[in-house]
Amino acid sequence: MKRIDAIIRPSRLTFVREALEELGYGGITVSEVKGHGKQRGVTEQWRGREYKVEYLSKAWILVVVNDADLTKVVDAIADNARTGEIGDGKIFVSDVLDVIRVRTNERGPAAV
Amino acid sequence: MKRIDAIIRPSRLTFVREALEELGYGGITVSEVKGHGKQRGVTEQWRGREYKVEYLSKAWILVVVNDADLTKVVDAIADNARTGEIGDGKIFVSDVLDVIRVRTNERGPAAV
Amino acid sequence: MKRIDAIIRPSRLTFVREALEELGYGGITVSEVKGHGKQRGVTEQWRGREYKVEYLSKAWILVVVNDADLTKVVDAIADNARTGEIGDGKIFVSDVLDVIRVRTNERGPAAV
Amino acid sequence: MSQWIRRGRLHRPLGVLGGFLLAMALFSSAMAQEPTTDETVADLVAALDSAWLLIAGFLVFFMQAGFAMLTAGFVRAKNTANILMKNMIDACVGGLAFWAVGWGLAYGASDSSSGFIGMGNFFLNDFEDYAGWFFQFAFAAAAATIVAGSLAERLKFSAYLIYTVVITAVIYPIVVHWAWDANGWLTAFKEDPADLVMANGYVDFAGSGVVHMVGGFAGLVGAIFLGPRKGKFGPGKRVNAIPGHNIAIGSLGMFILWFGWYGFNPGSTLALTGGGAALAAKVAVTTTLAATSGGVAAVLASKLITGRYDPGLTINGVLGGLVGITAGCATVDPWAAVVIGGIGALVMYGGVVLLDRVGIDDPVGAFPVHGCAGAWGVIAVGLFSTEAGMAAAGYAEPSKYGLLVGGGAEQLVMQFLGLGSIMAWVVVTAGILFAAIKYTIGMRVPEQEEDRGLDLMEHGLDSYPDFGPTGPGIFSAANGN
Amino acid sequence: MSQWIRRGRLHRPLGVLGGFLLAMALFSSAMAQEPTTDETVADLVAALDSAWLLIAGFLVFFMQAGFAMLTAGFVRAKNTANILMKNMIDACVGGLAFWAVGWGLAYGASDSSSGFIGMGNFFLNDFEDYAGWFFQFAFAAAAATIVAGSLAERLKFSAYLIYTVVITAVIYPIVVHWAWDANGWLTAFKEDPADLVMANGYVDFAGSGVVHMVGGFAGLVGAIFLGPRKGKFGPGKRVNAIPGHNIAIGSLGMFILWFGWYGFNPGSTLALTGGGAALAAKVAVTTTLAATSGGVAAVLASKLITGRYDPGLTINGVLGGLVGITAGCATVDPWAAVVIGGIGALVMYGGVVLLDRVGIDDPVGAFPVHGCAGAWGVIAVGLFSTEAGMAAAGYAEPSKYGLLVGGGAEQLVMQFLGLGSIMAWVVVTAGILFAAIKYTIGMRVPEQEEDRGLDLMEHGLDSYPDFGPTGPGIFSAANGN
Amino acid sequence: MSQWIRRGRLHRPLGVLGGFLLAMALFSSAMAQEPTTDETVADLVAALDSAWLLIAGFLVFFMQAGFAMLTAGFVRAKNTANILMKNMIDACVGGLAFWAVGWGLAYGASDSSSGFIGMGNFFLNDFEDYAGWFFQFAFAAAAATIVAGSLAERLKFSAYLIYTVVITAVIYPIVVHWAWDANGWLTAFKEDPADLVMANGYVDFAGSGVVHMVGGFAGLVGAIFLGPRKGKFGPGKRVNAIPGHNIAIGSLGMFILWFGWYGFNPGSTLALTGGGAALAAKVAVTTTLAATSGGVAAVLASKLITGRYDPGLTINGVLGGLVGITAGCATVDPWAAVVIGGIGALVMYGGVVLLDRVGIDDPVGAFPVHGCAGAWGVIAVGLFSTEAGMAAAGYAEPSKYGLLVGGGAEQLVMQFLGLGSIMAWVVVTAGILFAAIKYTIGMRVPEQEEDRGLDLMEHGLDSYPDFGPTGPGIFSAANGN
Ligand SMILES: Nc1ncnc2c1ncn2[C@@H]1O[C@H](COP(=O)(O)OP(=O)(O)O)[C@@H](O)[C@H]1O
Ligand SMILES: Nc1ncnc2c1ncn2[C@@H]1O[C@H](COP(=O)(O)OP(=O)(O)O)[C@@H](O)[C@H]1O
Ligand SMILES: Nc1ncnc2c1ncn2[C@@H]1O[C@H](COP(=O)(O)OP(=O)(O)O)[C@@H](O)[C@H]1O
Repeated sequence: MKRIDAIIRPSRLTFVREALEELGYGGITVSEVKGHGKQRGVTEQWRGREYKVEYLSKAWILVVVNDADLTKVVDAIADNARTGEIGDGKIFVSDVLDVIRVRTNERGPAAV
Repeated sequence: MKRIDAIIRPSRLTFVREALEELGYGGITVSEVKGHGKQRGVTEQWRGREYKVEYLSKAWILVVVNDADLTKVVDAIADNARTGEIGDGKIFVSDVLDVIRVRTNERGPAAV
Repeated sequence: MKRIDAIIRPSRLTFVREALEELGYGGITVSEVKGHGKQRGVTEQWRGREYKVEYLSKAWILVVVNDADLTKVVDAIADNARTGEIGDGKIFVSDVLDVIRVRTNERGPAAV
Repeated sequence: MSQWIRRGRLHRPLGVLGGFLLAMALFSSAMAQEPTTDETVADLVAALDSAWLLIAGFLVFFMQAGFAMLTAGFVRAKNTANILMKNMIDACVGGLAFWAVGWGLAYGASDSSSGFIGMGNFFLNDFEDYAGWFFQFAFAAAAATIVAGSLAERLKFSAYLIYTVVITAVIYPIVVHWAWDANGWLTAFKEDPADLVMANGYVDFAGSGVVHMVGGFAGLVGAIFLGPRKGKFGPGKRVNAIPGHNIAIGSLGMFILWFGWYGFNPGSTLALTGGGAALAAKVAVTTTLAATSGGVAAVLASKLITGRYDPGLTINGVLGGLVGITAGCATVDPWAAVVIGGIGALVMYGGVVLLDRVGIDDPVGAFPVHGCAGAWGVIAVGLFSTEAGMAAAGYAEPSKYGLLVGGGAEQLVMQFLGLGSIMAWVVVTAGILFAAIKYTIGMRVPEQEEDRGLDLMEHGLDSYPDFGPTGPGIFSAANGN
Repeated sequence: MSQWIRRGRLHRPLGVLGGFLLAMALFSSAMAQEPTTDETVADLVAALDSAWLLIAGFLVFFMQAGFAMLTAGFVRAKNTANILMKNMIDACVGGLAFWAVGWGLAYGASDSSSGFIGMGNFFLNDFEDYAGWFFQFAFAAAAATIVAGSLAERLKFSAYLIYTVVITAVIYPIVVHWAWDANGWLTAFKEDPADLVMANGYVDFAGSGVVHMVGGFAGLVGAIFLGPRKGKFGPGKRVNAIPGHNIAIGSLGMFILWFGWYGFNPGSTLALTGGGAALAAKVAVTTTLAATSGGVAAVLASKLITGRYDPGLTINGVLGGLVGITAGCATVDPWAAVVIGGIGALVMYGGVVLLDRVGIDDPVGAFPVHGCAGAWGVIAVGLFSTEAGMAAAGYAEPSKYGLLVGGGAEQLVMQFLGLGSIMAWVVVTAGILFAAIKYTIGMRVPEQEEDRGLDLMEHGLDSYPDFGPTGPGIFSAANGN
Repeated sequence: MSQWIRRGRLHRPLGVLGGFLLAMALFSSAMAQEPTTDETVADLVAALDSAWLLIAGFLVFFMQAGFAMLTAGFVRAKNTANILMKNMIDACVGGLAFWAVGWGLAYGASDSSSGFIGMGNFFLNDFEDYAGWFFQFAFAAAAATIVAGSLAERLKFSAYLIYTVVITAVIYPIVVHWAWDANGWLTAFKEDPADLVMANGYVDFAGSGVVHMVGGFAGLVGAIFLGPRKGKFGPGKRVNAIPGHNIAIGSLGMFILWFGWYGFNPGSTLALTGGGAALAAKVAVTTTLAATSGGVAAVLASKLITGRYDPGLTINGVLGGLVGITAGCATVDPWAAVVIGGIGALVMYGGVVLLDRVGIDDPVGAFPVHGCAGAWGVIAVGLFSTEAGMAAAGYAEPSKYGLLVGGGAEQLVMQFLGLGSIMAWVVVTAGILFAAIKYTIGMRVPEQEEDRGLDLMEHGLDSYPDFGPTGPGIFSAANGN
């Protein structure tokens, strides 16, 4: 089983989710995070004085999949998150030793 | 050392935390996330028009434990997070190579 | 490639980010989380009645680096996050199998 | 008189006085019907008194916004829209109910000889005292709104719709009839002093008892029938605090209420002429001093008792001071207003502690503020009212006045009679009302709805969808950023 | 008269009445120039009428706060500061434009004989009716502010600055001239009834048409030129909801508007003396009943149609009721106000559905509320106005009144004439205005700015920087925690 | 007169005028004591003037809500409850202090011959001008509240409690005595013009100097003693911006303040009769124009200088315009109000830049708004007041008027004298006050408390517990969802 952590633009989230759903991977966990990469923050101002906000809003996606599905899912995420502009984000893949479905206490690949 | 990422119902969080504390595992990091799984979102409305909110609030728990404690902790989480209804969430276990306690710079299992 | 998850004090975040930037590691993802460790929560009150807030605000940092940079980055985080008081947090290191840069679809160490 | 008015529409640049003179000239020549000085003076008196009622009524109406912000700030984010809806609909349903029935039972012309209930002028029939109706409507809406706070975060909207009609149409108006209609059995406004039930009759200048106690006790009864919010009382004797979600709008609500109170109390002179203005000015001062003293008492008490300056208690303390002075604002001296306000806040504080102890859950403290401090206000009239104050406020037997300032116990006994009657009436009728609702359509939302928040289930809404933790935030399709 | 005033400054502790008498004595001896009773009475009349205009004007001005909170609550968090800025600057730019030009075109002294446009008193030149100007300024600012809601979340600030000047300086004042100046061609205030265009002339007591329809239709035209927000209309016929970010301040806005309406409608008697007070009191009652009935109609309709008690529609329903009664508030009976308010809310609801169907995006529902319910209000005058109401409000031909209460169709036809004229004028002029802006400097912010929010791009601001998801929160350097 | 009032309570459906006539008849026959026309007229004059003071005072009081929302919106979320508490307690403690001591020093009957300080009527003893007291109380509370903004986010609550008593009890009242009491040495209200210190005396109609400068300069002195917030000034010459957490309530605060200003300035005629109404109307217009012009000047200046339309500066710009016109609102022409308001906003802007440059931290800009624009307002009187304006406002030497409109320099010199005196007094007394606090109980919260937020440490509260990042959000036990 593999864990996919993707950091993408919030505005691409809907497309990514819909693509995953079409592939049949409904299970997904998301959160808002702040990112700082090649793309830099924005300048805001308060009562005339500027200040730098170093981070931009990004959506973090966590999807755990079985090994066989890894490539398909990673590609679906990457393709739907891509705009080609700086700030598109990154996808990190790592290993998962076990998965437990809380409701049923199933374990392993069946629980994914 | 193992890392446990659990996605559970927010309303079960208190019970899970108390269970872990009884087991003696005080260290825990939590955050609010949005989840989308078998359990689907809710329909809201604004000025008479309905719209779908695809995600539900979930609590994400991160607990890093030594290998020996893994089963106990996973079971405690699963048992206390379970309601039996759709939407109870999942637990993901993966490997951790190193842990550093920032305050003391201790490393490895002692730092967990 | 390695993944570094650090849970630190929010007030140290600026220093950590600046230190990483000096080292040349601009890519970083952060989020606000709640933590519960040795350092316990605070007591608040509402209309005269006290209640316990069990969690404190912490900043979660995710940095993925190539293996060669691991020590440098971990040390930079630890050194800049440290105050010596209870509540300084922890750093978790784990393995990453693959990294994909969404914009370019680059994979592996080059994408980090 | 229509020709006088039309003048107003002629927006010619004459200057006000010039315009008036020209217009007078114009019309007098055109119509040969110039009003005499005495007619003009009578018109002025009527106009000024009427305007006072209207303006005061506007301020009292604005208290709806205050209640809305206060209660919304004191509940959790997930129930914000629900409590706001209840406040909005209170004013709406209450207005219609008071139009159709309420006024008629309070001040209806064909009074029953018993002094128990008015009858007539339903739907504003055969009726022209619009300013009076408007002012009283605003009071009725306030009484109904108070209740919503006690029942917040768990009451079904349908149950709410029913009780709010009954309170504004029946329960509250009958108390008004007793206390404020010239035919009411408790009233202090008998044409013939010999008809007074005792002493000056029940003295409650602006309604510590008539309005606030009614709302506060109805809320208490409702809260008992409804039961506490899930999680409010833990296992054993543990009492959990459930903090309000937005102290900023909560404070705003307090300030708006205080502002509106300047319509509530000074406006209750009902006239400016004939000494009304001087009385209203005094009332503005006593109202101010009681509010300030209530705030100070609460903040110091909270610091002494809890070690911190507690904002929720301070807000409620100001309101406790205001509720406390409402009955006696016209008849007590300024120094007494300071005392009454301070004690009002402490009584409120005591009420908060008491409810926790007996296991009743009143999320915004409506009973401590309106019920407890309201009762205190009614009693305070019998303790602090001065002879001169009674006379200046127009009460017929000023020789009976406050016990502590040398006026004997008779007025105090009268106040307890009024207090007891109102309390009994409200507890019994509200008890029947809430029991009837509870055992028919039910009062309480399902547990799952309470967990998830009433906003979503009853109103399909997230009150703050762009902020965590309750809403879609950046995850909404339409948010496209 | 200056000696009278100086007295006021002598803050000696004399009591008001005592002070007055002493002062009178002082000055009369010092100046040997005591005013006669008749002079004092004339001064009183002028003072009271003027004060009424001022106080009512204060309340109408305060509606700016209501519009600000309402519209801010109904947009997304990322556009909060932008819509607030538009509301603030409306009042500011509108005030200066109305001072420089607007008043002159509306009520300027040297009237064109055509009745189409006023001329004169620009920059308040040769002019002394300050109370009148102030009251009218507050109305002009309201008309301009309504527009901002329809164009929210995508309009460039520079485009906004231009249109708001034109509306307050030209488009709105000319309608005022037609309908409310004694020389206007539509007006009901002709000195000689024979000059009336038809029946009583166009009857619009407080401006359902003159103010609300102008704002609502200008907003509609603007929204058409501007196009919908990104994401509002999906592929195919799909309509997305874009929920407002803060229902608490949205409700507050509604309450403030309702409160301000008590200046808007009752204040439109323009005087208290000569029967104005009684009329104002009646207007306060009809206004109240229409608002309450609008709220109830909307909440019930939303429950029936959507299954839930919809807060957004309830808020707009109250406002629809208020807008609906604004034209007829002085001439219809209370029961009719209940009907008009309820229908006003339903008309508003219909407008919301209609806009969605035809693909026009009006984020806060300004057109449904002000345009649709405003038009309904104008028509309702011709349906429900009573003969006694027409007479009491000072209209010259009370024999022509509401169709449904037996007054024949003539006034109704007149109302349609007024309605059509205003609508045509606004649609044409606003069309030219927005077209001119669109094809020169452009109306719409770039797509990327719309995505990211106008707050950041136009104002460099995050409206809620300490909360997610739009701001730095704990990640700001200066936050140091 | 009590019989007149009781009538008001007889809520019989007679219609207002009918009721009045009937009541008059009733009482006259019953009591054989009908007031003469002259008595009725005198009563009307007193009632109207008194009502004006009350209503204006209500509006001024409501400015407390404006200050609360403005300052709360301009600080960080973690200090919201703290600044709100300071605003609430200001009104409370200030009210008691002004009751006990303040009024007595300002207007107390037994004046010292020096004109420096009043004496008497402490605790409202031997005193009946309740309307006057109430109006002045509202001003005193405003002066105290201004200070809180400058000291936000780092001042200990106990230190705050002490200074607010001293300001409302002593520092502010003595300035009032100088400038507004008939015996004050600076006053323009001498009975005998020969007693005036110079020209018309110090002309400050509604208090640009007396109220705003006092608050603004006391805040400045406090901010210097207190030092900047942690993180405000970076290493070297770096100045950090610390954005306010809620621009929506900040804007609301501005609107409420503007609304309240219509009590502050027009209410300062202190009477409606004897020409007061016409003067009040003019004041409403100049106040409006200055506010609008201030807003426009600020938004354009910010666009020119920073490239963006800055909301924070716009809000402060409107306020700068209002503060600027406050002294001269009665004596300058409308066009001059436009100029004064615009410059007031620019002066405010300059003040913001200046404070940053010299390293003083004033989180909400209280000194730029109230101190700088206040001083400008005092000076503007000597530049723009017209002869007719001076006369109409009742000043005794209208031949001395504004330098730029041909009145010579004498009044301007007088204004500088007033300005300098007030400034010197405030700087010295506030300096002593804050030094005394600093070196005894201390002014500043511990660094850790400043980091974590004053809400938690002083008040045990999270102002927004259901939203990140400061609160428990979904993690609270009682939240059970
Ligand atoms: N090495 C990294 N570790 C963790 N997060 C990263 C890393 N690199 C990038 N990110 C995340 O990805 C986001 C996009 O990165 P950025 O460099 O701006 O994108 P791009 O690669 O498309 O230019 C960042 O805001 C950050 O949240
Ligand atoms: N494969 C997955 N990867 C990441 N998160 C998941 C995955 N499957 C489920 N989740 C998370 O778990 C939550 C509960 O899943 P759901 O399928 O509704 O529960 P259940 O398995 O009890 O029916 C989801 O909302 C989501 O946040
Ligand atoms: N085993 C763990 N698993 C996950 N998070 C942890 C663990 N231990 C500590 N943390 C996180 O680190 C934070 C700091 O821990 P704490 O024990 O208070 O610090 P310290 O080790 O410096 O005393 C906690 O609030 C929690 O968020």
